[in-house]
Amino acid sequence: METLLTPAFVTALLFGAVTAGVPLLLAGLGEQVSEKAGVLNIGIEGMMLAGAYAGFVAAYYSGSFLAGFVAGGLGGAGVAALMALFCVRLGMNQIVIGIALTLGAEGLTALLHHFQFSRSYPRLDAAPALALPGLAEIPIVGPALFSHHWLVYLAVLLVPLLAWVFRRTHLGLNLEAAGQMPAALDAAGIGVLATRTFAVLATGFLAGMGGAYMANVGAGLFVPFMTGGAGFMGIVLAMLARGRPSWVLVGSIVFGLSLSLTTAFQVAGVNVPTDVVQMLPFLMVMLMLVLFARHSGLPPALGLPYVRGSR
Amino acid sequence: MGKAPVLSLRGVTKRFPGVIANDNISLDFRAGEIHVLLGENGAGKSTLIGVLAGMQQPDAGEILSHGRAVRIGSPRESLGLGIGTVFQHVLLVPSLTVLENLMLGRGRASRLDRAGTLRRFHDLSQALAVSLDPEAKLGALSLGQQQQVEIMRALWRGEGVLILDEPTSMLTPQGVRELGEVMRRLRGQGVAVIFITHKLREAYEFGDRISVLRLGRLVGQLGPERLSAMNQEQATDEVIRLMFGSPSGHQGEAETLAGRGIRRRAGIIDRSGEAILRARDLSTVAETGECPLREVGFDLWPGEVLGIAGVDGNGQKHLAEVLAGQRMAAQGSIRLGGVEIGGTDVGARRRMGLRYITDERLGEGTVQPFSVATNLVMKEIGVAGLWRHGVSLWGRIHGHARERIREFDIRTPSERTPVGRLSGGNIQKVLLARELGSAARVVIFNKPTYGLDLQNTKLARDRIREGADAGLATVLISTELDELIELADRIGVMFQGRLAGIIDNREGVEQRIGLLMTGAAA
Amino acid sequence: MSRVAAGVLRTLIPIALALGAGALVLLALGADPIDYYAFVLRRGLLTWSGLQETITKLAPLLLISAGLIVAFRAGIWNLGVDGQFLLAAVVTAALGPALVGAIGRYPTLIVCALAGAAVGAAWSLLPAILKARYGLNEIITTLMMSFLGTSLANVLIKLPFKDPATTVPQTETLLVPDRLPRLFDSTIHAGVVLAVIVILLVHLLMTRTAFGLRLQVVGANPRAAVHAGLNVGRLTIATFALSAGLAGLGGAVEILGVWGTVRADWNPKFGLLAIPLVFLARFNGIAVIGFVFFFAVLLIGGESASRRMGVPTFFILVLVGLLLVFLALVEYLDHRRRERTKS
Amino acid sequence: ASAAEVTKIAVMVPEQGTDFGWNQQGVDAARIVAERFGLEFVPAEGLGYGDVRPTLRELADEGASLIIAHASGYNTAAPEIAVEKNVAVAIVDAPGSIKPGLVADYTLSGHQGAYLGGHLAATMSRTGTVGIVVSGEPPSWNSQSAAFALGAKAAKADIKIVYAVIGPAAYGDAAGGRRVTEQVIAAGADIVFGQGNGSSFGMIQAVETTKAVDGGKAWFIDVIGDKSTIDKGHLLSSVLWNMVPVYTAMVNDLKAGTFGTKAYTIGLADNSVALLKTKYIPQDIWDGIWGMRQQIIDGSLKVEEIYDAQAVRALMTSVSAQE
Ligand SMILES: Nc1ncnc2c1ncn2[C@@H]1O[C@H](COP(=O)(O)OP(=O)(O)OP(=O)(O)O)[C@@H](O)[C@H]1O
Ligand SMILES: Nc1ncnc2c1ncn2[C@@H]1O[C@H](COP(=O)(O)OP(=O)(O)OP(=O)(O)O)[C@@H](O)[C@H]1O
Ligand SMILES: [Mg+2]
Ligand SMILES: [Mg+2]
Repeated sequence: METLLTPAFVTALLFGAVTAGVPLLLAGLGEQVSEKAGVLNIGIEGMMLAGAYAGFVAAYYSGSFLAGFVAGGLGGAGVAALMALFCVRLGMNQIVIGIALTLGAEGLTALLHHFQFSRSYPRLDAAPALALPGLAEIPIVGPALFSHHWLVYLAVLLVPLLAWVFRRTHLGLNLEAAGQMPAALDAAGIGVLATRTFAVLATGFLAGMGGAYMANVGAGLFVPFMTGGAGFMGIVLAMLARGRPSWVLVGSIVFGLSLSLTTAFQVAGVNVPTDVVQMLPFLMVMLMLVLFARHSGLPPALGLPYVRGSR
Repeated sequence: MGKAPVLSLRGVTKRFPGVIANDNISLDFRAGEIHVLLGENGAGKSTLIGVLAGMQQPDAGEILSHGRAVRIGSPRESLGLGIGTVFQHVLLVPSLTVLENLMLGRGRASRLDRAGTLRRFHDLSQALAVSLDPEAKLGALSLGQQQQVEIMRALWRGEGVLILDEPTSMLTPQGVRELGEVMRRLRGQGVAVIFITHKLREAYEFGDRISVLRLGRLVGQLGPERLSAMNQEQATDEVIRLMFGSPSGHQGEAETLAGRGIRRRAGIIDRSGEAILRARDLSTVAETGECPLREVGFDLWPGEVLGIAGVDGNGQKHLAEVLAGQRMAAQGSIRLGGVEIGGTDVGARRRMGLRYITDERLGEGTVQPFSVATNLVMKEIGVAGLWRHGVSLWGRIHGHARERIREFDIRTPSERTPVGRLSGGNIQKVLLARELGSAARVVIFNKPTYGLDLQNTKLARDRIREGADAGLATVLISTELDELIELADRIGVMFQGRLAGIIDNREGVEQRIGLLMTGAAA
Repeated sequence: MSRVAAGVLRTLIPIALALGAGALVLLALGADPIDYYAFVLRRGLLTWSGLQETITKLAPLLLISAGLIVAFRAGIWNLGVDGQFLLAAVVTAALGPALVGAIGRYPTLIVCALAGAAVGAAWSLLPAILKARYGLNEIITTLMMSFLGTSLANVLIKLPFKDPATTVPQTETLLVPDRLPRLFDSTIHAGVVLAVIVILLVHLLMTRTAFGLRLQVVGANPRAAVHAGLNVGRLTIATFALSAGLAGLGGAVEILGVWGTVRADWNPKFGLLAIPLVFLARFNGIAVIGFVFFFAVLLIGGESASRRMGVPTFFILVLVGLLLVFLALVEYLDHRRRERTKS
Repeated sequence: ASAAEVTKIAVMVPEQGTDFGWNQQGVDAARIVAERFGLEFVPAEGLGYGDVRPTLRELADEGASLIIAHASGYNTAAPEIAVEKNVAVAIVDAPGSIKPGLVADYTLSGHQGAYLGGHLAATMSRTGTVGIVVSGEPPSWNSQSAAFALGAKAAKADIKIVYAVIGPAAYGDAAGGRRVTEQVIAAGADIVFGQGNGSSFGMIQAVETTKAVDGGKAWFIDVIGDKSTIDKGHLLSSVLWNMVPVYTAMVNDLKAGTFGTKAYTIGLADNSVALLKTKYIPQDIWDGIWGMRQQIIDGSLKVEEIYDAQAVRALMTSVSAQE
């Protein structure tokens, strides 16, 4: 039986874990930016889906993956713009709007797909892989981790970059203040609304890229509802990470691996329902929460609209 | 007087639902002049500041900067006009360090310039004669220190106008003196200082010009020449006349309002009986940025007022909370009327007649969006009379509220008004009305007159005195020495969590307390 | 009177706008909006047969909403109702058929309803304790528990509770005659009445009792609650139990009234609709009934209309999304108006 | 049950009838039958997996003579409504609940075809390993997975069979379908038997973009529908289902008053199950398969039916454990 667990297979498992993890990573990092700035972005699922659709359409007709990802980011940012308008500028309820945008995006993309593609189901070619010289030669791990589409490396580089932005730049301070004490940011002369708008748009762009990656690299095509809750996973990851990008990375790796683990178990002939394996990551996280439960340190202003000079 | 105004208000009006906070106000602020704004709670001082700082948009009127009409649409535009503001309520980010708070707003997306900021930080620390750890998390600092950071930030760009909204309310006498020095120095450098306070002594001491607001209107001004012509007494009388429109017939009132001729409580305390409240080596564990209690103990007899002096942040908060039952002591015992209550909760202690009037009126004292009526019964939800079998009798609850509002003269549109809409003084009256009921035996006051205007301060102090005269045992925590001297029978000093020597409130007590406060004789 | 009229108007205008936006989409799909909406109304509201379906749909949504009202008013964001609902449903479906033979119809119904509520409450225990003891944010924990609950429900259905009689992974079935009684000769089951009563009771509980007021204080300002001597920890746990218990009851009622069984991978995700509606109703139980009814009409009618006009059912999602946005807009404008006038 | 006049048939499917699979085949077949008998035809698509009683009742009220509830998820609700509304319904995967005149069951299983598919795969596999990827584990797919494994086994005793489920409720998880398929190919499979609605397009994508471990081309064997119109040269075959005979029989039985007395099935005999012949299948191999088809039809070769997920997995394990 173990003969099935060949190097090639292990490589594929790790490779798959990465492809499954990257959308979560992008969504989680994106959500983290919004949450830092005090916006609970429940609409991220819709942003991913919009990104997936826009990204696929662009990549399919232009034949360029780059175009696909840019379009995906813009698609996500488009939905985010609505979120920013309603929730940041007007201060409407973030949970209602978030859910509304998600439902709307699900329906709209499904409709568009229905009339555009449901007879032909067009598919992209394999995404070009960028093999990192040297690293990619390492047996098993090399091809699994260091021979991916460039967006994967970009997503991973985003982790230290964001960490740096959060801790070393004015933008980072502004975001932190917008979530911790918006009035203080305002008093310091930085527009809270603009800061949050910026954050939400950034979230939408990242989530959209995540969706586009899922469609163009992960699946190679678009089907309705294909994000299947990845956005909500992103929200959970962002909250668990408590503002630390590196934890989002860890989280998405764990979930990616657990998906591959499901397959590994089955191929290894371990006879358990997939649902059981699916529960593992959540069980792990809950366990960690129970063991190391401390204040989850969410921004005090999270979810609250800011109105200058109101009592 | 040749100085041209750097900043002027022309017929500025600002309305809020139910109130006209600023009513057609015209004022000039001149370079090198300390301009004091006086007025009751709710007179509209902070609103006026909000307008200048770009936090509030006036409904009518215009603002002139160096004679040029300007629109201050946002705080940034205010800063752009060289206006630095220290708001009444600290506006800093607790989760950031001092340095980071100072860097806030100095850029958009660029890199942080720690080195440069640190240099300026040290310069200003010198100028302001303060010593702060730039890397300390702001949330870990005492309110006084946080305010120093605010002032530093307001002065960062060497602003032309510096606005200080009740900066002295949480400073020690020493701190107030230092702040005065700073203001004078800035005046010397040609800064126009706008200084809001409720303390007439400070107004007279530091002010070159005093403007008085009343019910949103500008009711009078004492220019430099008139002010310098008057002695403190005349000035205060004049100000009080303006503030309360009380004809100089009520000299007595004026005197007490001005805090002159303080009558010490003549209450002769009978200490032969058993103390009603006995605290023995109470200690607590501190979270970050708090000062714990260290073996605090005292006795308190009925009708006695025990004053607790000390610089803010020396354990007063923990003491109050431990006594009230909001915080469990790590060790020690508390006996109320001979019964050990160390293990009981707030409710039980309240039922036994222990009351606590917190200094955090908004933070924990009230639920701002809830009505005055609800806040008045917040500590006895479910009591018979207002509830039957757990069912709320809203009719009675509102009736009860109307009584209290009348009795304590709470200024509110109605008992259904959200308490957050009331001015500081009236919120405090709500707390007093809630705590000083019939069944009270021991009352703990924490900074009861903090932020209150003269009238409300007088009202609060009268309540405390009356209570004590009626046999209430009172613990009075305050950073204001004259308040303690006016009300307390004995005064103890908190220093670094310890309660240093409790002494009788006699002549010359000031010096000894002053020493104890700095830990000298501790 | 005129205030009522104004209020109605303020709600109707945005609904009209939302339907207008939807109409544009319909035109793009080559369908006649008038016909579509006419079908929606006829099926969802104007025909007795359709109305029965609409009303039947209220039961689970109202019970979940009731649970949400309790939590939200206490400032606790229980976003895990779907997991609580699902687990309760599975346990009910497993218990019902097993019991009915032994103890008869009505005892079974009662036991199952209670069991469902208990299961729902139990599933919120961990988040409740983590919140009460360590102040751990419940949005994360309840979401996690919801994911967990969904998977666990499947495992239960596929392993211990699987009906051996069928190849389909589902529990045994509680037969129609053993389910909740139906009202008169309609297809509406008694659970709907229960749901309406429950949500009204919850409304009274929160607005007219000491317990409700305590919860609201905790919700509005936990520090004030501590200052007032309320046992925040215990109240928090009580809130979770009540909230999740009601969601669980919703699951039980849906099974006892409609399904009789649960199939693997079934997850109606009622929470996704109930949560926004409860917000739109500003946690007011009576208003929630109105909103839920409105959307039930939309779901029942929309499905029929889509079928009749050959519009893909995806369109209903778009319509729901649009309506939520525009209703949120009313809520917002109305809120602003109150802010301006209230004093 | 007495003879009834049949005027109108309705078919209910959970997703849009454009998936080249379960939903599309069901709707198309019903349409064909309706036309053949000159009946009014009502398709109800995209109903999802929630409560379909409202739709069932409405269709009954509209006077449908027969409602085909084409999803195993509907097989509890439909019989209930059949009794409530006294309307004839057809359900899948619940032979136990047939009722004369009211409820007929048609358990769709292409296991016979899948057996042939497994044979084809095993004989054509270069790597000696074939894969099975499913998006979920409904009975009809389980039986095909099992039959495929048995067929492969019969063709090559030492064949390795890699079985993988994408995840719970992953019907639309295209990315998951592709990921898992790629992993199965990496595990050595050069021919993948894939079952899944939306996700099966991800599987095809994987086969199209991944090389088998021997560096050669990977193949896909599809189920239910015929995707050759959108094939890019990797579709080896498909276990085709044709519900027309079943639905035809139902209508006839309805007219004859014998509806609900028997359970309908699809099979090789009447070509309602067939293996798709593509140009990639060498003639000699195809001939062998054709012969085997005869044996199955005349009963000399029995194909075991296994519907339970656990049993299927057990089978896979044992199958691959034997080497
Ligand atoms: N081009 C940019 N790159 C990075 N961050 C930006 C950029 N533009 C704006 N931001 C961020 O957005 C926030 C708001 O910027 P800014 O203060 O200019 O808005 P504003 O004009 O004051 O807003 P408003 O007009 O709403 O008051 C800041 O935190 C800044 O970091
Ligand atoms: N944001 C607001 N919304 C509603 N009413 C307000 C608001 N801000 C101030 N008010 C009201 O305007 C009036 C003036 O308030 P303001 O804070 O300016 O008084 P103040 O002179 O600063 O009082 P204090 O000495 O207590 O600080 C008060 O009646 C207050 O209730
Ligand atoms: Mg601006
Ligand atoms: Mg003020």
